[in-house]
Formats: sequence, structure tokens, C-alpha cells
Amino acid sequence: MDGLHDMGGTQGWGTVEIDPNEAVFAEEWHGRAFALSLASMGISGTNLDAFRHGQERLHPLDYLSNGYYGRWLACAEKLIVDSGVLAPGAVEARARRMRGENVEEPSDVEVRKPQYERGGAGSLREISDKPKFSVGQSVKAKTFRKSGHTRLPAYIRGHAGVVKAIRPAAVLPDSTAHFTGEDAQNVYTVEFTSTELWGDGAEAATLFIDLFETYMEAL
Amino acid sequence: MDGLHDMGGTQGWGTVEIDPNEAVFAEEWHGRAFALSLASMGISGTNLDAFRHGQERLHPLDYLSNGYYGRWLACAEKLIVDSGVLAPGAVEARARRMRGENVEEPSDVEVRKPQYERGGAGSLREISDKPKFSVGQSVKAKTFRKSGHTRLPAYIRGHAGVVKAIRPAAVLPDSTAHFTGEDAQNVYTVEFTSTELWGDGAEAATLFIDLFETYMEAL
Amino acid sequence: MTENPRPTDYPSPQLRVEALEALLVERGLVKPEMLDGFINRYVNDVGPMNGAKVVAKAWVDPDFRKRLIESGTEAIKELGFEGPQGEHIVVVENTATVHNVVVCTLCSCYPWPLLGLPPDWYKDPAYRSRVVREPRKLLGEMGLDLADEVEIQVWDSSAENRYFVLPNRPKRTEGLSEDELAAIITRDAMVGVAVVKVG
Amino acid sequence: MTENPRPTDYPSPQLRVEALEALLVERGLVKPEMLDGFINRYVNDVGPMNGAKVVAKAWVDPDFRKRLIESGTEAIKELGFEGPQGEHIVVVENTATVHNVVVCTLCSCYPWPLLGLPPDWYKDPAYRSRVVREPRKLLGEMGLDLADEVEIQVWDSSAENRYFVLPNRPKRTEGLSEDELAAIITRDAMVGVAVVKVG
Repeated sequence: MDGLHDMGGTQGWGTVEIDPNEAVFAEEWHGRAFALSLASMGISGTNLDAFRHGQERLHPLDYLSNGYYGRWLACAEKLIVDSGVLAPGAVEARARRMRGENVEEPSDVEVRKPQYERGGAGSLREISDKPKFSVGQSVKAKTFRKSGHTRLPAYIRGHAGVVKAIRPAAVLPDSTAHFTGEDAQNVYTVEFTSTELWGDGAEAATLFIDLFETYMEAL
Repeated sequence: MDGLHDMGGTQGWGTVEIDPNEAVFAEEWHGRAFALSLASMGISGTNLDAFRHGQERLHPLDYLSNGYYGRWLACAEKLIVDSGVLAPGAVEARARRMRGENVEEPSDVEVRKPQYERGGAGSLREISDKPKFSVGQSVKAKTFRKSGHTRLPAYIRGHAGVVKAIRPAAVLPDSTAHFTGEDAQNVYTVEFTSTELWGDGAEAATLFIDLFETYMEAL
Repeated sequence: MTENPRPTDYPSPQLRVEALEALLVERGLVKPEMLDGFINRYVNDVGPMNGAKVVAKAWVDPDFRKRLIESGTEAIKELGFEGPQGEHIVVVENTATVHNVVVCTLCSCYPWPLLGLPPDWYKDPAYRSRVVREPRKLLGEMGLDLADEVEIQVWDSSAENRYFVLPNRPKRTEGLSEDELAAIITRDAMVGVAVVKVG
Repeated sequence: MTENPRPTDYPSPQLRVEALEALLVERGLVKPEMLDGFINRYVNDVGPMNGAKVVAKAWVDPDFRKRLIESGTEAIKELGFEGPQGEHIVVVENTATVHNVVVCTLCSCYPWPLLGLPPDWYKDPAYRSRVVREPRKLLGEMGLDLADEVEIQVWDSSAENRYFVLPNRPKRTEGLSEDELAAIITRDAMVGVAVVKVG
């Protein structure tokens, strides 16, 4: 989807501060949110790609307001509610009760975890399809706009690059996140010049990005 | 600039609620922020295009967090501080003092309003350049990425359309917002099909948008 | 060029607006009465009632309608409506087969002299982002279900032209006076997210 | 598909995380000790000290370095490092003329088995957005001024491959042991926003 999460090359975000004394979890709830997020994929019967898409589906203010673990927590809750394991509003109601509000908790709903087949643990797969593109070949990233999950960032779409390496095949996030199949396929690291991506005035640099075979076409 | 403000076609924003009983200014500060924003352009010696760009330069959280008048207020303050009429931090310090904090207000700084010539009031101009494009002509919006202000939205860039109408010439926001000249030029309303913009699966619709001559090239 | 987000204890907009006004008043750069004037103007004098008068007149006066479509700004000035955000007003007319809707995807440009300041929904990122990509779906969610055969035309106000929708006159309004017609014409119909209905 | 933003009195993340855990524990779907285990693992056992061992070994052992570059995941497993977000690790080596830097523009993918969880700056929208467009300027702001003749290579981790930077070994470290070398290797150098310095 064309959302806020797709940040490559967007402007207006200010400067980056490094805190050399940063704790792994700056606040205690960050750690709990992290651990619950890891657990949420199993509890909701989803997967890592669905978890990433769940973050993308947060409203931008929710995505930004409570930082990284804020968006993980909101996403964990979303996946668990989507699966019917908890009722919509259950977490909010419990949280309000915890701070003394007299609200009713919703009744449980029917569990409806996504039904789909996984071809194994993790994301890498052995496939028999030979790579369609070869190292050194000129390729172009497809130009597409879709409402669902994809790992083809907007800043690459329509641009020409060169295949740098062929990586292990992996499940396609675009279908895995929506439980419509794994569609495992070849993955390539593709090299782009900064001027190709950002225009003639761009800073000199080389950009490498991993693209699934279906994101690419021969040039 | 490629910022959050360029919202056409972006996803993840949820649904739209109409409040039939909405007041013109829902809160009293909205009205003050509105009026101060109108005044801020004169006070800072800037212009409407600079005001729009000032909003774009807010951090996305500032842009979104306090709604429309929140971003107008933040932008008014930014233009006034940029011009040296108020010192950086002056508004924050006064506001903190108003709520009882014992903070010092910064000393005044040197006023440095932008120096530039305006060709008249408002944005429309009489120019002698004949329109480069004619009604019915096929054109393409340029593909560019720039860090400064522009009124060519990302969702139009690189797409082909047809000139629908020639409008009154107007100052170019891209230069006017940066005080580098008015560069008044012809403006066109250009028609795009939804499938051209959003791909084959798009809802059927026709999109009309106003483009400055320098945003366009013949197809 | 841009700034980092504010600290969590950053003063509220309520306080900051007061602080900004106080600092400018102290320096003699604004007068509170001038600000009051701006506010009063858009609360009391400039609003959708202006646009409604234009539409009602166009419905009853074919010559005015013709001038309005051909040269909106001048026709509207005949009724005394002009001012900021009205340098060049283009009137787009709905028909049996075309429905127009207006947006400003880049900020929230709006024809102030005819409609006053824009409502919240017009400034909502959800409206700005979606109406150019899925107008029929969005209008449906907002309560306007258009027949399949009606073509949707979306006008993105990206320059200084301001678009204003001339809605269709509803049936069974033949007996209404121009003032009575103006009373049924809504802001939302003149932006294009609604149609005018009777009673 | 997406949701509207929360009401202003929406409970804080602190409260919601407690509420979520309580609801899941009541249903027997998580055990608090399991969550403690996840947390402890990434606070105590998995962090940049792992990556530092890999780099130090690569600096002193040319055969290991060769295996590391050719087949990162397997070479790293020799040292016992593997796990989530480490299915396929690719090591990119800095040279006198090439500096590598890693990002994930779409979320914040990071080689957990070698570096633990990513620091705030890596997850910051400013880092994610800018390092692919103006890396030299951004690295300069972050304290790393690269010579003009050094080419910057940016690696955007958009699939399941995880990138890890093998920094240049600084001069005047010939006398240091592998453990002493590991002690000077920083997280930031292994992501590519810093270089390794001596004392």
C-alpha cells in the first residue's frame, strides 16, 4: 500500500540524534510490547509479513505517536483482534478499567484465525524455478500501485538498475501477508545509482535493494 | 518537497466523518490561529506560497497533531521567527511563562525579512508569453524530485493527460515561496484518467488538476 | 530545513496562540481588533449562504447561469462576492451524467468568498488522499451513492483557481422562490460530496 | 482497512500493554515467563557484542574473513550466532574507497543475531527516509565525515536478507588481541554510521 511507512526519500523528518547511552528498552513497556508482539503472530495464526502489513495499516498518527514499540503494540493488538482471539475493544476496555473507569468489557467473539498453508518455518524456501534474471543484467522495477502489502518501495518503482546478486528464494510478502499463498520466488539484490532515483542533482551514492522476481522486468 | 502534505492517493488515513453541526471555529484558539496566520504573511514579509511551504516544512507529527489550525499556527510562528521578527523560542518561552514556568524569554534578534519584488497583489499576473500548450493537446507531467516548494503533486508526475483549459497566468509557487522571483507563467487545467494515474484496476473517474507550464512537457 | 517533533511538554496550541498574539501586540505588529475582524468576517459574513445565493440565482436565471459557467469570477462579483481565495473562480456544473467534486490534495484550498472556511472533513487527510483515487467509494461512505452511469469528475485545486460545484436542481422545486431555493442548498453539495435534496 | 486515529483519552501504551498481557494470560495464550524470556534474551544475551566478535575474528583470521564475505550466515554460525532476523546474513566490507551503510526504509529490519534490537536512530523516520537520498549529508550530521573519494553504498533491507557491515580495521591496532579488538568495535560502525576508532 502507498502509506506513510514507505519512507525512503520522503522529506520533512528533521535530523537524527544518536543517544550513546540508550537502553535496549528505554521504558519497561517497550520490552513487554516487544515480547507480546513476537507472541502475537502465533496467537493470531498470522505471520511476519502480516505483522509488517499490520503496522502499515495503522493510522499515521498511531504509527508515529508512540514510537517503534508503540506501533508494534498497536499492531499486535490488531492481529489478535482480527483473528477473533480477543474482541474488538477488549484491550481498550481492560486498560480503562485498570485506570478506574467503569466500562464494560466486550464478550468474546468467534475465533477466525486465517487458514493457509506454510511451506516451512521462516521465509526462505527451496524452489525449482530457475532465476529469470542474471547477475549483471539490466532490469527495471515495475510501476505499480496496490492497496495490499508489498515490499517494493515507491522510490524504486519505474527505475532502472542492474542485478548485483541472486539471493535465496523466499516467500512473497505480497501474498503471504494476505494468507493467499506463499508464492516463493527468487530474490535479487539490484543496484541503482542515486541520479537514476533522485535526479541529476542528487548526491553521488550507490543504492542496493532486494527485490522479488515479480517486482522486476527486463530492460 | 516530497513530504507528508502531498497526500493525493496515499493510503492509510481511515474514513471521513462529516459533522453537520460543525462550528466555523470549533475552539476559540482556532479563530485566533486563523487570524494570526493571515497576519503572519505581512508581519514576516513573506507570501502565500511561503506560507504553504512553511506548513510543508513542519515535522509530520506537528503537521497532524493539532489539526488544520494547529499547523497554521505552527507555520505562522515559523515564518515570523524565520524573518527575525521574533527570536527562536520566544513563543514557547512566553507560553511556558503563561502556565507558570520560570523560564527566560530570549532577546530579540535582528530582523531579516526576505527581500524580493512582487509584481502586484495576489497571484494572478498579465504576461506576454503565449501559452506553449493548447486545449486538446496531449501532455505529460514532468518527473521531478525537488527539496523546495512545488505544486506538482507526486501522484501526477510522469503521467500523460490532455489540456482541458488555459487559465489566467500566475506566479510560480516554486520560486515565489523561496523569494527568488515570481516567474509568472501560464497555467493549465489538465485532464487525467484514473487508470492512467492508478493502474488498470482503478475506479473509473476523471481527474482535473491545474499545472504550471513549467511542470509540463509535450507528449 | 524541517524541524524535529516537539517535546512532550511543549505548550498547547491554546497557550502558544495567546503567547504569539501577546508578543506581536507588544511590538505593535498586530491589533487584537484586527484579528477580531478577520474572525468575525468568516464566522458571520462569509459562508455557504453566499454560494447558495449564487446557485439559486443560476437555477432561476438562465442568462446568469451562462455567465457563471463562462466567467465565474465576474458573474459572482455581480452578487458582491469576492476576496481572498477567490481570484479566479471556476464553476463546474453537475448534469444528469456528470458529478463534480472538489479537493485540494496539497493543502486545503477552497473558494472562501462563496463557501467561507473549509469544514473539517475537507481538510481531513482521508478526504484529501482518497477522493482522487477512489472517489465513488469515498462519496458512498460519506452518504452519496451515485448511479453507475454518472461519471465522477474530481477537481484538484493545485494552483490559484478555485472550483465551485453548481449542483443539479432537484425535482419538485418549481414553486420555490430564489430565496427558498437558496435555503435548501448545502455547503456539501457545492463542494460535491452531496446533492441538493428537498425537505 | 485502516483505522481512524484514537480519541485523546485513549489509554496509554503502558496501560494497553498490561491489559493485553492480562487478557492473553487469562486465556492461557501466553505465559509471563515466556515474555520475560524474550526480553532477557535481547537485553542480556543478544547484542552488538556478538557482531563485534565476528568483526574482530575477521580482522585477525583471513580464512574466516573469506568465509564471512562469501557465505555470511554459515561463517557466523561457527561462532554460535543465529536466530530470528538472521535467516540469511550478507556481510558487506568497507575498504579504503567504499563505505557501506544499512537501512530498512519500509520498517526497521536489522540483523538481530549479531546486533540485537535496533537503536532508536535506526528506527527514526529521519534515518529511514534520508539515508537513501542524501547519505553523505546525513552521515555528516551523525558525526561521520567521509572523504570525497569514498563511495557510499547504501543497503536497503527490503526482503529477508540482513546486511552487516565489516568495518575497516583502524591503524595502530596491530598489538591488540582479538578480545581487545572486539572491545573497540561499536554497533554504529557495524551498521555503517560510524567507523571504528582507537582510544
